[in-house]
Amino acid sequence: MSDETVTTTRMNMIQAINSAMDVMMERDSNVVVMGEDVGYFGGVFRATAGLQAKYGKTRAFDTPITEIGIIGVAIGMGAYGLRPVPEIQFADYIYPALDQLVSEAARLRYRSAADFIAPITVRSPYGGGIFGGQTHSQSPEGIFTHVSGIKTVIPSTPYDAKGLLIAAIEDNDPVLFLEPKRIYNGPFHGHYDRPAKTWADHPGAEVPGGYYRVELGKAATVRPGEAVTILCYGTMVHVVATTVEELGIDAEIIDLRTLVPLDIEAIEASVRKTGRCLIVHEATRTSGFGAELSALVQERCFYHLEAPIERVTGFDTPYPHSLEWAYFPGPVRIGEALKKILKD
Amino acid sequence: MSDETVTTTRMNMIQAINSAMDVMMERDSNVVVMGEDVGYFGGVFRATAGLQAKYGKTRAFDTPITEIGIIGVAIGMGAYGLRPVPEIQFADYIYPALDQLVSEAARLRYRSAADFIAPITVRSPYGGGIFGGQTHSQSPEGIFTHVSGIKTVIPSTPYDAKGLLIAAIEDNDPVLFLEPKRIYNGPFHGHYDRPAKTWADHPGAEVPGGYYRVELGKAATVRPGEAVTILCYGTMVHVVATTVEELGIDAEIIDLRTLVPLDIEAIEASVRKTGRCLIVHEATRTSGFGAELSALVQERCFYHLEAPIERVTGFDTPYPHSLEWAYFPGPVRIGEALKKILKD
Amino acid sequence: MDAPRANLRPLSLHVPEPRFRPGDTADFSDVDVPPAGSARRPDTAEPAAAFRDLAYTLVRVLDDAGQAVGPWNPRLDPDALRKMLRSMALTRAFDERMFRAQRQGKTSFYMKSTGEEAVSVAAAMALAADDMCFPSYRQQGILITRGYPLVQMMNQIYSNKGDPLQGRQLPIMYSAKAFGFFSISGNLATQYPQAVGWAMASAAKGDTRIAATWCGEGSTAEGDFHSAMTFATVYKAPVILNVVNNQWAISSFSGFAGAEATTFAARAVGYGIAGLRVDGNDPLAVYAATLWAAERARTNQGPTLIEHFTYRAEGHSTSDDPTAYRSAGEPNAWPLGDPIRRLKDHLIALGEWDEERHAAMDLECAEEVKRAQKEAEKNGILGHGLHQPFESMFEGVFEQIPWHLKEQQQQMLDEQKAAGL
Amino acid sequence: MDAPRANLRPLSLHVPEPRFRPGDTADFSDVDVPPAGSARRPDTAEPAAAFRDLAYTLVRVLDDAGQAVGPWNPRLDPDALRKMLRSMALTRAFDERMFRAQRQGKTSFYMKSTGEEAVSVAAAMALAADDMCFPSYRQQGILITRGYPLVQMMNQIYSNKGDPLQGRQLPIMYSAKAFGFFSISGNLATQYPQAVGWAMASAAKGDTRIAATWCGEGSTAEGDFHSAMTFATVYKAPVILNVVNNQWAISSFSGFAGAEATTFAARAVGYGIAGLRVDGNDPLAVYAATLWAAERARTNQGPTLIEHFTYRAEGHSTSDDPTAYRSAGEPNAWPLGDPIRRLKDHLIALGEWDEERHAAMDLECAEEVKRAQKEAEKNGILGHGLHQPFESMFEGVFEQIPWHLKEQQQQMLDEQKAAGL
Ligand SMILES: Cc1ncc(C[n+]2csc(CCOP(=O)(O)OP(=O)(O)O)c2C)c(N)n1
Ligand SMILES: Cc1ncc(C[n+]2csc(CCOP(=O)(O)OP(=O)(O)O)c2C)c(N)n1
Ligand SMILES: [Mg+2]
Ligand SMILES: [Mg+2]
Repeated sequence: MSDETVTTTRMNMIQAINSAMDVMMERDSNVVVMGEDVGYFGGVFRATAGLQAKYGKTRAFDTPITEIGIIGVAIGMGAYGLRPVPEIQFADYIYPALDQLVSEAARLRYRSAADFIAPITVRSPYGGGIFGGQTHSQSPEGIFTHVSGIKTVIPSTPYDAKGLLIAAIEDNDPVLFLEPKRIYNGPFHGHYDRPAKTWADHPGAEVPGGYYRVELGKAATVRPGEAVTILCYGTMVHVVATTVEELGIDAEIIDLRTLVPLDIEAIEASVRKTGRCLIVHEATRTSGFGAELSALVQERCFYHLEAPIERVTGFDTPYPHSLEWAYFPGPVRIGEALKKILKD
Repeated sequence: MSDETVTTTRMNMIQAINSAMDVMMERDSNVVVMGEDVGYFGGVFRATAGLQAKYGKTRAFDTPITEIGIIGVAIGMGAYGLRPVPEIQFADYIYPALDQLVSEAARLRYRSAADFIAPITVRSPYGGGIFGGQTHSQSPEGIFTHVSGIKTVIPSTPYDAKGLLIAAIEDNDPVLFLEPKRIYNGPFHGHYDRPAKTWADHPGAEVPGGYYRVELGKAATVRPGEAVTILCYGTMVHVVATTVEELGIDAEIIDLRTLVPLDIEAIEASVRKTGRCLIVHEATRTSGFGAELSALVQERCFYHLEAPIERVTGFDTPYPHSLEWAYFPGPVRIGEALKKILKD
Repeated sequence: MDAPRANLRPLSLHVPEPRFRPGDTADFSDVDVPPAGSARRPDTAEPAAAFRDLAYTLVRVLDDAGQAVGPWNPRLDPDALRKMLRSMALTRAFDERMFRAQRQGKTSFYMKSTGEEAVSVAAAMALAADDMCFPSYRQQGILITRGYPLVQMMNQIYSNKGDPLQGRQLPIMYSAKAFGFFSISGNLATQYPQAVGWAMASAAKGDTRIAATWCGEGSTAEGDFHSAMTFATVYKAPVILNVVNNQWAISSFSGFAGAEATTFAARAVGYGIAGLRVDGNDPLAVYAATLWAAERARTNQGPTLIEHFTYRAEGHSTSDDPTAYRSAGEPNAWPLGDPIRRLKDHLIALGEWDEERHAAMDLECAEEVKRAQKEAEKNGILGHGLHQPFESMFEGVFEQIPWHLKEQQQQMLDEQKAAGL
Repeated sequence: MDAPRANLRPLSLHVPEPRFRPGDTADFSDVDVPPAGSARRPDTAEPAAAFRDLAYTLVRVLDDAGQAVGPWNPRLDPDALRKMLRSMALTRAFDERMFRAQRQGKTSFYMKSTGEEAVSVAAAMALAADDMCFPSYRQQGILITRGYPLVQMMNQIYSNKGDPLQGRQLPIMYSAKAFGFFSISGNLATQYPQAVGWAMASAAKGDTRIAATWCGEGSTAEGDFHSAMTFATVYKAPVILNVVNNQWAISSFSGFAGAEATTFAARAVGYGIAGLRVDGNDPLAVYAATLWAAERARTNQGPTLIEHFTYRAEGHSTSDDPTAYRSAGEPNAWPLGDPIRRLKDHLIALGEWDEERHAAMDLECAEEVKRAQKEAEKNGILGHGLHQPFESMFEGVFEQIPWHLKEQQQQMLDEQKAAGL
């Protein structure tokens, strides 16, 4: 680690993400940020606040409201030699841009034999727990993990968010950087009826001021344990950690951080040790990324498994508004699943 | 079965699909077909041939080249009371319409509490094996199975194609009807270097002339067996059947036919019996529908499994042009996987 | 054969900037406002190519003295004018109350239409009751004009036991088929091609009903807008395509949707569609333009795009604070005035209204809203227990509940039990 | 207050229909073809709003007598004209040969640009060599004009060992960054916003290079087209947006893209963008229009949309038989003639060319193509073994091969071994 990373500050996740872009825009004049409301106003979640004032309108700018255009234009800018960091205001609004992401960004290197590349980092807040209803709550990561040629990254702490975002921006492949908006302001314990926590006393909120990287493709062991492996990411890391603590279970909690490419070694090593595995995500269940994790663990650790791998996920319905907390895979559902896994 | 279904004709899959639309347009004046080149010309694969001449331009028509528009307009027509059957010329071109499918068609019933529904059936040829390169070969079904509120149907014979398409058109929910274009003209054995087969002597090509349904959500047992369960759909049903026959393996081959809702009973019953399971699809591996199948089987048949569930799939690369046959999950790869599963 | 490159000046990128930011004094005196009555009114049988100029002016009926003038004057009778006025006033009262309800923590979200009431109310009056509307989230005035019960709107906003949408949708995302009001989507502009499809279906069936749709000027940038325009022009769909140009899209001014280069009505010209640019704060102009467009649609002349030139007088939603990005003085400096005020002045000028009746009406509207609120709150407010039954979450994803949703439903019920709920 | 509904006539749906179908005699005599030289040529510094009329005429330079006339005459010297002629002839010879190669089973697919050679060749000559082109699949003329080796094009078409794209792409989906030619996509119109983004980046960096992009008239219906136009107008991007209106989109005539209602150049008007409608079979008009648009772009005047009014003289691709849906006589009846023929006549009229030299040039082009083909076939043809190494399939998905692709690569190699390959 270089000198500039020595001083750390306490940041929430928004500040850490903002700092990542600030650091990269400072270091590399090819880095530009763009998206609906990201310029003057600094983003509806304030993630790009101050960047236009600091780097000018041609490096941090508002865009028309067309996600096709935001991604399509970013790809063109990337082909020119820039490193665009487009924001999609909510992950629920990424679908109009899907063709540009899937057919273009993800395949440009391959189809042109690296004649052209798409070094873009698409940032987007995702996930529920904020009473956002069907169109401000979705977790579409599973779809992108099915697409060859795109990396999918999801941080769970301010420290990781900054380091991963810097690594993503420096990456020469397209990266989808999904930000768990429920934990922008604090790690969520999963209890909707208890006071929210801030990042004030979380170790993951100590963030170096300057440049540092958290490498893509490496999971983090949030808590070592022997009884069961829990695979999770984003908001659910904190919900899982709370649940495990409350139930006093000696679980090994693995925060995947990058879904593609996945840290398969960390997963295998853990499941071989514990012999049990729970997968937790907020996205709808069927064909969610949990299915892939389950298949992989089963394929690679079959003879070590002592109980069926379980999945705790969002239900296969649109994200409901008023029943949000019945939908959300919270401590009760996770606890029930853990009990089942540990039963015998 | 009613009288009109008694006389059967030998049809290839295109003819069967055409017949399904013909029958439904005859029976229900609200059924309309639409899409790029589907009107006068009758579709680039000729699936809608003759329908405009028979039912007129307002019931079978060409559209502008905008998949957003094709699906968006179909949703509006459905809200009016029609039963639109839009065609997306190749499944590779469905991504521009994804938002209309995911955020609109799939959620309209739910979000409006059934005030409005989207009884549309989106037909689209999919899959490879025709030297179509990256953008005429993809199998995107996995993405749609992750979306709550949409059904995904894939036939493997002309008989099923017609009966399932009729059931899909009659369904009051949006259905994605993916047509395995490699087997439009004949069941593909998987050997690219041997002469192609036609539907001439396949029992599944005996198709009743009139109205009949193959219910959505019901799998078909293509071949009963004891040694291993093979889950597959579309083109792969025939490749699997050929391989199993060539290797002389007593496999139970299940043709899923509908991916959502899935015939879980048929799957469970079979795997409990055989204790082994192979999943085969052409789509890319990571987060493909095979992952969900693997997870489900593992969750529900864990204590019956004698070997790890295996997946044989397309590789996690864009569909390559010249190396198509190395990419395609053919008899060799399926055979290797079967040997592995049956090893001990 | 390359073009000469020597001495080429470097390119520069133009990034639009609104004229006023926080701290600036808003001054719209140079906004081009053609006099009321100055725009011509073509016959509805004329082809669109014959009146492209209407995309670059403003159809206005009410002049500064409160008189209705010119060829677009719809000559409504005073009762109709008073109904229009009351619907607008009721919409504003409703907005005020529900905004406050959100601030009081009774629900998660609200969006006002303050200053834009004419766009929805006057249009709704010009349409037939069974014409189908495909609105965005800022046309609550349509429902109110058509007499949809305020209590039902509030039940939806509260996501309570009485919510006709069963608590599934974000507040204000109404759906009311019986009132010709299509289910509102959170995704911008998706309703545009749907409206065109509905209109095409109506035409294909030989029906007489037409469709109308609305989106904001910011939303016109979406691909859905373009696909709708293309389908509409190709099939001459009987549809009215409204663009509500309220100058702002959250924090982005209309320049980011292309307003620096031309009008939004000009989009119509690009497709060979009839285009009108209308003073959106002039209820009579909105009414007349809508009626004209409806007549074109009903006589198979095809679609009309209407740009309503108006102003978003308040924040984008309860999540927004506009003083962070625009001059606080803008709403008052806006040159086209307030639509309610303008219609009121007109009625007074006609001798059909006065300040006292107006004050009484305002009070009546406030009371009506309050009564409805009381009624609605009996069914519960968001997050206070009086929600739809838990199991309803799994209903309506499909017409029939498939096995996997049944299993999940059971799991959820078990879980609620385990949690002691 | 509902509009009156009594006695309303039923609506009807208009579904476009081309004028000629198989069996009909094509007669284009009523197509409006303004005389060569009649369109005015505004100064490139004029704002787009000052010349909307140019979206509704045709910029033409070559008249029926082979003379170059009017304000758009680019006054090219004879050498340049001959280079232009030869590039078009070479493109046509290449198309002929490769079409035949596909029919001979040497590859899977091919697409000709017959009749539309001017659109790509003349434009390429008007651009600087380092301007970036974002083409559709029918602008092979750009590569040929810029001197990209024919052998490389053929290697790509054959997906052989020498294929610069390693056999990964469908034939004709070239990519050649060094020649300012962006990777062609199979998905229509996706290159449009990409071109705008490239141009915006160039402007943001103070570069002098501009971008140009092409799509068919059918493809203008895609949402990508609209997003590109919107970004282009908002940021005044230095980009030339070409719409190749060759009248057909596979089996659908231009009416399904909106041609019944207005021109495609009019789309530009809708966004306040400069729009030109050009005789696409007139190489000098295409050249002059492109040069003019390039000058606007390079002087920060922003984007220009050029509609090239032309005709797809052959089938859509090797998979298509146009006699199934259009009159066989259409290509010959097309009123704007053949671009090669027209430039040839012009050169002859100038006294700078003759039939013998033309015949010699044609022969030379055919020979050049034949030589290249021989060379390329040494590297193999599709499906005959001389492909890229199997393991290359897993390279280039990402910059580095991740573990799961390495595993799959190994699995594939094992499988090839098991299969005895
Ligand atoms: C597809 C999509 N992208 C982005 C958003 C986020 N968003 C919600 S409202 C809005 C601004 C819309 O502005 P405008 O169309 O002008 O309508 P107004 O709010 O002014 O009525 C944005 C960007 C969304 N809802 N859907
Ligand atoms: C997104 C998408 N939708 C559909 C297609 C299938 N398709 C390929 S070419 C074509 C017609 C395009 O016509 P046009 O834009 O006029 O170009 P032209 O072929 O005439 O040059 C269609 C529909 C596609 N490639 N991509
Ligand atoms: Mg707005
Ligand atoms: Mg065309």
